Parts: sequence; structure tokens; C-alpha cells
Amino acid sequence: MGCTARDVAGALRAAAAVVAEHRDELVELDRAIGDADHGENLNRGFTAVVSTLDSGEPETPGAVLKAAATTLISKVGGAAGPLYGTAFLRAATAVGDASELDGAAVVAALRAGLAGVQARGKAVEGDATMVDALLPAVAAAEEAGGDPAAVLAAAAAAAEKGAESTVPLVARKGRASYLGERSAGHLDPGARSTALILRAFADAAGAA
Amino acid sequence: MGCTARDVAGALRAAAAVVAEHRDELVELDRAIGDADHGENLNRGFTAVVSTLDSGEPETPGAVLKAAATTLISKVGGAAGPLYGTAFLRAATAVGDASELDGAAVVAALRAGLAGVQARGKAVEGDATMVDALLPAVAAAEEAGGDPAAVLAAAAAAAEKGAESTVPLVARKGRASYLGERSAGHLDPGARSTALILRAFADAAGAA
Amino acid sequence: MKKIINDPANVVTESLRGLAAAHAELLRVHEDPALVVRADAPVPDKVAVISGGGSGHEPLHGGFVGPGMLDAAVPGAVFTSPTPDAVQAAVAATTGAAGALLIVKNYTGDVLNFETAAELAAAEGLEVRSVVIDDDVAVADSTFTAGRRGVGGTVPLEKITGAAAARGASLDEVEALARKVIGQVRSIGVALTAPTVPHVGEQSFTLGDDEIEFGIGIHGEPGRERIPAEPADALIERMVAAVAEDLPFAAGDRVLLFTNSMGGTPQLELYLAHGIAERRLAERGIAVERRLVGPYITSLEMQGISITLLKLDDELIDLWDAPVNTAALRWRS
Amino acid sequence: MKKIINDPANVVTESLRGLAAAHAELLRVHEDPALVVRADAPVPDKVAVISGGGSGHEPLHGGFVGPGMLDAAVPGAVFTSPTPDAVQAAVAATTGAAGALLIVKNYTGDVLNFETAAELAAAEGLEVRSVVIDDDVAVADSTFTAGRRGVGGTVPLEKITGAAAARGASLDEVEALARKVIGQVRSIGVALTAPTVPHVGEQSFTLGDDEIEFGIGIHGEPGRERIPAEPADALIERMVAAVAEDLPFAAGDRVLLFTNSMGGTPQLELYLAHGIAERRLAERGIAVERRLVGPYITSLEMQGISITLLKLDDELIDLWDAPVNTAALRWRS
Ligand SMILES: Nc1ncnc2c1ncn2[C@@H]1O[C@H](COP(=O)(O)OP(=O)(O)O)[C@@H](O)[C@H]1O
Ligand SMILES: Nc1ncnc2c1ncn2[C@@H]1O[C@H](COP(=O)(O)OP(=O)(O)O)[C@@H](O)[C@H]1O
Ligand SMILES: [Mg+2]
Ligand SMILES: [Mg+2]
Ligand SMILES: [Mg+2]
Ligand SMILES: [Mg+2]
Repeated sequence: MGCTARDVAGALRAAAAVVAEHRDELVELDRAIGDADHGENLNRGFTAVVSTLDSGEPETPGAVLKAAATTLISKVGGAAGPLYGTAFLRAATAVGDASELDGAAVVAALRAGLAGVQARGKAVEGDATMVDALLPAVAAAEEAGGDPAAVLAAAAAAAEKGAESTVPLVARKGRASYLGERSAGHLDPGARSTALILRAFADAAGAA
Repeated sequence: MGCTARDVAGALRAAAAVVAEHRDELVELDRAIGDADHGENLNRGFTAVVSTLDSGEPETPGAVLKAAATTLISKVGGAAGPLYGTAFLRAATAVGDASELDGAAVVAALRAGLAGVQARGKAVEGDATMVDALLPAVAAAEEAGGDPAAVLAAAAAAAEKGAESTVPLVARKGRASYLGERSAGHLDPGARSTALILRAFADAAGAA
Repeated sequence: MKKIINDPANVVTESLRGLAAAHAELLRVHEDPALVVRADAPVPDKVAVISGGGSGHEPLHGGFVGPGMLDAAVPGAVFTSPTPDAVQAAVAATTGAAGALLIVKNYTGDVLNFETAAELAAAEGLEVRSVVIDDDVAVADSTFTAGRRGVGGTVPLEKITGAAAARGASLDEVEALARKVIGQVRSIGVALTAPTVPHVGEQSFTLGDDEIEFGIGIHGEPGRERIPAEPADALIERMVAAVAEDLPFAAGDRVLLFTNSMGGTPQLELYLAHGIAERRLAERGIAVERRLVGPYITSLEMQGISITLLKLDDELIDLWDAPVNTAALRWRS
Repeated sequence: MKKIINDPANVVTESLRGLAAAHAELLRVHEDPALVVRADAPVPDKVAVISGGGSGHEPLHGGFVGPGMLDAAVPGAVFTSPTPDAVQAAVAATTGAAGALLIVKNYTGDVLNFETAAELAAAEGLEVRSVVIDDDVAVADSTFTAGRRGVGGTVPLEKITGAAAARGASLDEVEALARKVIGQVRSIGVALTAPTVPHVGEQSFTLGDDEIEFGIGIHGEPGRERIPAEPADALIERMVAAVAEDLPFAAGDRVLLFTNSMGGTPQLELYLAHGIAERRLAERGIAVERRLVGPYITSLEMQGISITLLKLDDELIDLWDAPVNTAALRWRS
């Protein structure tokens, strides 16, 4: 079964709810090694995405993703705003104007999102950023195949593991890198939010 | 037995030691209802008095008191500086150039000191200031009579009681008056220092 | 206590050295007694305007020494008024035939020490007058007490008298002007945290996380009243009401609004407070024609603000706008 | 948390309202997106100099908007870089044929958001360049990491490029000048206490009463190293050494010494620190020819200071001395 624009919008609303619920946790993670705003920034952005969707859902999955991208870019700020914004923008471009996304399209969207994050942020695996969640997620999604729910479930599970993998790392990108060795021993907030969002997408797809 | 210049200088040195010992207590009393400097101010001043005396003790009791007065005026600052300074200055004038002070001269010095404090500070009994220690001290000294040791012992005892009497009062003069009713329930730092200094004088006179 | 200091006993002297190094074109400092004096003092044929008081309120007063404001500032120990000999030295360094005006904040210690200094100066044949500023509406006004404290109003008072003196006003005129300003300036302060005096090493008072000292002074003495923490809108309205109703300031009045940080309050909050005060005054029909926003009379690192209103007329506006060139206030120069 | 605010979500907007009310002759503010723009923008035939970043560092950048410095400032949420549309709106409000220079502090968020904005502006036919300042010697410099942060050096950078633009320098010239300044300015910061971000409500880190964060940034992120509290003499020597040895600054060099308060440090301590820094540099034979002392790039109410050294030559001195008229920096105007 494919994802319609409706489904994508629903998944974004689900992600917004999860981000709101985990706002304080993300703030707390960022407080330890950064500037304590990641939860606030994402929550402001996803709240705005819901408003955007409320004022009229676009008609294709790609258009929904693009609306989310521009809203995130203009509302989140910080490092996460352009990175998540670019990810959604590239994903939107990847899916084109298809009216439904199958599993392969979802994999393509995820792959494009990762490429966007890396193009903008220049982070590679092991730098202790959201890339450490997104990169294994894309790999797992590709390997899993199947319908969107299956693809996203694999991606979410891999992202969760990937996020955990940031704990022992010394950050080389983002604000945590200023701490040098002191950044080790902490879960990267952006990796955590990536895992949370992918899990919300997977749950939404599974329930649809 | 009368007090020589030597004795007066000794009494001032004794007072300086007591002030140093009680510096923190006086700071603490002033912190509660004022600006936490009374102990520091007096300690700076009496330390300077000792230096003045070290660099050459004047030859009459009056000259010693005057040297103490001008040192206090130029080193203490705040309200206590001019008030204690004036007290010692008036006391110096009251004893003239006598080479020894008998009990009556000590009473006259105390009376002149009180008059100086009241002329400068305009405080009356019950305003919760050093006057509440000094005024009963003078009255007790007058009543006691006798040699300097006896006079000062009576003054010190009365000053201690007088200082305690400030506890329930609402301050009407000095910095504590800004607190209005909130100033009640506190021992006035200046009254306390007056009692301490008179006790040091009495002890010095008794031991001489 | 954690502070960027060496021996607490030397804080004032060491800080003055930094001030002198930073502003050599404006001022010179003297260490014992501690003084800050205009670099070009004495200015011939000009009334000298001198102020002073305990340290810990910077930039007051040393930051206001320079053309168009103060000729000298006399810093005492932290929160302790300076001694008469120091004041007298400032007079001697700045005062000629035109005389000097001493601006004294109303604290027993300041009043007594400056009074003595004025007597010493008079004895040397110098014409010295003093005015006492007592603008703090938090304190009940009464001749039976020490009266009201001098707080925020000191800053516009020093600016305006300094401007008049710079223009060549006589001592009579400068004194009369100072009394006029004192008659129509009122202030109120609040504290969110307490300052820590270096020689004490502990906070001057303790406030709960949900408490505000209302009617605070600038010496870490507790305020008049402890109130529950409240949103800025309510707090600023409470402050504006206390000040406006005291003089009172009425609809149609033209005012200077001075929103002051007590030291530790960030500018983000300070401007937020200022914006609310502007609106509250507008609602009362009071016209804010000049404003000053910043940390100008502080209490070490205390978090809090004060609000000062000065009733303006064309004369005061003109003097407020006049050139000033000091470390802390500088315009048109 | 106790702050003079209403809803934490509106802190920046409400503070901008107060800024606008206080400085109407200098600037205008726009609320959504949040902007601070020179009152007389766009200034014809002038390169626009624009900066921005998260709020909470005031007076940076809004306090530097005005003749001789910035044409616009773009304040993000507290400690959060602004979004591209806001930057783009600032460009649109200030930029004509002469083009614009964007001054970006080196943080991933700032760099990415300003980069996007520059692309948007270019798409509209405006000539926009950006420079990235990364003067913080506390951070190891490497192309494999986010690199060094932009901190205190931002203030002289904005002053000097603003002065050049005011004199009619071309975009090429202003950009080259900016790169020159960035190449020879270095900073280090320390914190004695942590700031509290309004939307967080708790301190960004916790420091013991005997600990100092050495190499702190301006966002409440922990510093590079935690050291035991020490006397000012030792601490300032440590800071001066870290900065001077980095470029390195050598005997005979002429410098601007900028001693900055992080917000909560009282002036008494700040000038004391400045005085020590002056002496330490003199001992190294480094000639301090210009100085700036005050809270100019802050981290909310954080107590701490930073020390910035900029190597000077006649050109930079001349531009530093040029007239400036902003809320926070004002001289010769
Ligand atoms: N160069 C980068 N590439 C990929 N992700 C990054 C990069 N820099 C930062 N991030 C991610 O952004 C997260 C921080 O986001 P946020 O706190 O919102 O922004 P900021 O650091 O500007 O405050 C980090 O936890 C990290 O996952
Ligand atoms: N008008 C006054 N008359 C008599 N004593 C006074 C008066 N004002 C203040 N004092 C005394 O001075 C004491 C405070 O001294 P100190 O703390 O050294 O000065 P300051 O109040 O200037 O900080 C008070 O406790 C009080 O006893
Ligand atoms: Mg962050
Ligand atoms: Mg006191
Ligand atoms: Mg005092
Ligand atoms: Mg941020």
C-alpha cells in the first residue's frame, strides 16, 4: 500500500506530537553538550508545520514534504533548521509529483534527505551528529525493502541504534565539537531527534 | 589612679583588637539590616589607629584621642566614620591638654562624645543606633563616678544593655531605617560596636 | 564567592587602575585617597561638579567624569561612603574661583562625610555647596528618619548639572538647577538576586526562587517589601505606579524615562522592561520625551532594575541633550 | 528561574519593542521576522553591513545598528541563529546597488542559515558576500570540525567594516578589510556562572563555587576546560597568554585590547581585569593603542569575561576611531 499526501501529512503530524512530547528531553540533551535549544527549536518548527498543514494540505506527497521543508527552514533556525529543512526539501524533490509513494519512493526520499544533510553539513559517520542516525537508517531501509511501513520500520530501528552509537563519540561537527574530549559520553540531540521522527513516521505508516 | 596618654593609647589598641576579633560579627549584623560593611569599616579604621600610634604616640591623653579621631575620620567612611570620629574629637577637646585623666575627666569625655554623635547624626534614644548604647553609658558613668576604671566599667555594662535594647526597635536613623518595620528584631551594629569598644576600654582601664 | 579579584581589600584601587588605563584621554585617577579626576582639571572659570559615594555602583560615578558631566568622582570602599579628606582632595584638584557643587546621595554616611569635606574646603577659602538627592520612593519620607535614599535620579542630576556648568552657569545657577532636578525626579528599584560584597564573601540577602525584593536600594540592604515573583507586565506596572503616583506625574507631563539595570540583569530583559514602562506611561498620558536604558547605577552583580522618571521642560531637555563625553555616557561630542 | 519576562516565547519580540522605543532616532524594528534596521535605511550608494545571530548576546547585534556600524541586525531566538528568510528580509531592507556584506559568526547554524539567505538574495539580483569570523582560541582549529567559534572579535569587525562602508568603500574593499580583521583578531572567554535560557528555565551548566569554565563560548555551552578558581592576576595572565600566543602577537605589535563582560560581571571587576591585561601586555612589549571595556557581546546574565586582541595598523586605527552612533557604541558623532 502506498502513502498518499494525506498519509504523509499524518506522519508529519505524528512527528510533531512526538517532538512536542520529547521537547524537554531534547533540550536536556542539548544542554549537556550544546546550547539547550534543540527541543525548543524543533518543537517551534514542527508546531509551525502543523499550522501550515492545518491551513490547507497540499495535494501530493512531494508538495506536503516541500511545505514542511520551507516551514522548518523559516521557523527552526540554528543548525537543525537548515539541516532538517534541506532533508525534507531534497526528499520532496526525490519523490517528484507522484500522488502515492511506494516503498522504493520512500527509500529514495530517505536517501535524498541524507544526501542533503551531508551536502549542507559536511558531517560523516562518526562525527556525532544526526548523520549517525540517518545514515544507518537509509542503509537499513534500502536493505529491508517492501512497503513504506516496512521500509520506515527498518529505518527507525536502525536510527535508534545509530543514535545510541553517538554516546561514546567525540563530536567533530556542530556545537558539541567545541567541547573536544568533553563531548564524549553524551547522546547527540540531533541524532536522537532523527530517531524519534523516523519512529513516528514508521508508527504512522504502520497504523495507516 | 588617672589615665596617662600611654593608658589611653593602650585602651585604643585593646579596642582595635576587639574590633578585629568581632569584625565578622559586626559585618553579619550589618548584613541583616544594612550593607554589611560595619565590621570591615571599623576594622580598617582601628587598624589605622594602631598604625598611627605605632608611628609615635602623642604625649597627652587629649592628643592621643585627637590622633585617633582624625585617623578614624579619614579611614572608616560610611556613617560610622564621621560619628566615631566626631565622638573622639569632642572627647579630645573635652579633656584638653591634661596629662592624666581622672574619673571625672573620663565622664566628661564620654559626655562630649555622645553630644558629638548626636550633633552630627541627630539620632535620639530609641532610633536604634549607637546612641542607644552611648546614651545609657554616659548616664551610668555619671552616676557611678570613681576612678576611670570604675566609670568605664559602669559605662560598658550600660552600653551592653543599651545595645540589646535596640533589638525590638524599628530603626529611624541610618541605613536600617529604609527597611521600616522589617528593621525590628535586629541588634543594631553600631550599638553593638559601641558596647564592644567601651568594654575594651573598661577592661584596659581595669588591668592598668 | 567567586569574583575576578585579587585581595578584596584592593578591589577599588585595582579597578581604578584599569579605568585609568582604559580612558586616559578622559580622566586621571589618584590612589590614596582614591579619586577620579578629569584629565584636563581644573577647568578654568567653570563650576566644578563633584560626586562620589561607595564603590560597587559603577559606572557611577567615575564613569561620568569628563566634559559635560563630572569634574571628579570620589569612590569609597565597596558600599562605603568616602572619607572627608578624599572629597576634599577632589575639591582641591578641580575647584577654582567659580566654586564647586557636591552632589551627595542621601545616606547618613555620604551626607556626614561630604558635609565635613565642605567645611574643610570652606576653611581653605573655596566656595563649595552641596545638594542631597533623595529620589527613592520606596522609603517613607520623614524628617524624623534618615529620609529617602538617593538612587537612579543621581544620573540625570549629574548629567544636567554638568551640562549647565560646562556652559558657564554660576554656582548659584548650578545649585538652583540641581535643586530643581531633585524636586522632580523619582525612582523605584527591584532585585531578583542579591549582590556579594567582596570583603564579605556572601550574598547580602537571600531570596527564594519565587521572591522579588521590591523597593531595593543599591547597597544590598534588603528592600521595603518582599513580593512573589510575577510576570514583567505586572512588575513594571507596579514600579511605574509607585513612581508616577509619588510626585505625582500627571497626564500631559513630559518626562525622561530611565530604565536602569542593577548590574546583573541582561539587556534582553532590560529593554523588555523598558518597552513595558513606555506603554504604561503612554496609557497614563505621560509623554516620554527622552530615555536612557542601561546599567548606569548598579549594585555589583545584583539582578534587578530601577525605573526613574524626571519631569522635563525645555530647559532640562536642552541640558540633557547637551554634549557629554565620559566613559559611560557619550553623545554629540 | 526568575527573570523580568512574560512568556518565554515572546522575549525577543518584547525586547525589540523596548529597543525601538528607546532608540527611535537610530533604528526601526520589524517583528516577524525579527529585524533591527537603521532608521534611515537603505542608505544610498553604501555597502550594507549586516550581521545577526541568536539573541541573548545584547548589545550584539541590534545595539550596533546605526551610522558607522551596522545597517541591520537579525536576531534569532535566544541562542538560536536566525532563519534565512529573516536574513533575506534584512538584506532587502538595506541593500542597493552597492551590495551587502554579511558578517557571520562561525557556528554551524549561523553559517548554514546565512548561506541560504545569501543564495536567496543572489537569486534576486543583489550582490551579497559573507565573511565568517572564528576568533575563539579556546577551540582547536581544524577543517574536519566545525572550527573555531566567532566571539569577541565580532565587535571590532563590525565597527571597522561599518566605518569603511560609511566612507564609501566598495563591496570588494569592505570584504577584503573584513578578512584582514578576521585574520588578526583572537579571543578567549571564561565563565564564573552559567546563563539561564528563558525557554529552558535552568542554568545551562553547573559550576562549583571554586570552579571556572575556561574557554567558554557565548551560548552556555560548557567551556573547553574546567579549572579551579584563582586570583585575577593568575586568571588574566592565563587568558592573555592563550590569546597572545595563538596568532601570535609579538613584542612591538600594536593592538586593540577589548575586555568584555559576559553580562553578569560587575564593572568593578571588569576594569580590574582590564588593568591587569594592560600590564601583562606591556610586559610582553605589546603596545595597547586602543581599548574597549564593557558588556558588548554577552551571554545573558552569565558572569565572566572575554579578552580580545586585534592587531592594529594605521588603517585599522583610523577606521576604529571613525565616528559611530549606535545604541551601544558611540563616539565622535
Ligand atoms: N554539520 C552538521 N551536520 C549534521 N548535523 C549537524 C551538524 N551540526 C549540527 N548538527 C546536528 O544539529 C544538532 C543541534 O541542533 P540545534 O541544537 O537545533 O542547533 P544549534 O547547534 O545551532 O543550537 C546536533 O545535535 C547535530 O545532530
Ligand atoms: N544618624 C545616626 N546617628 C547615630 N548613629 C547612626 C546614625 N546613622 C547610622 N548610625 C550608626 O551607624 C551604624 C552603621 O555604620 P556603618 O555600617 O559603618 O555605616 P553605613 O550605614 O554608612 O554603612 C548603625 O548601625 C548605627 O548605629
Ligand atoms: Mg542547540
Ligand atoms: Mg553599613
Ligand atoms: Mg556602608
Ligand atoms: Mg542554538
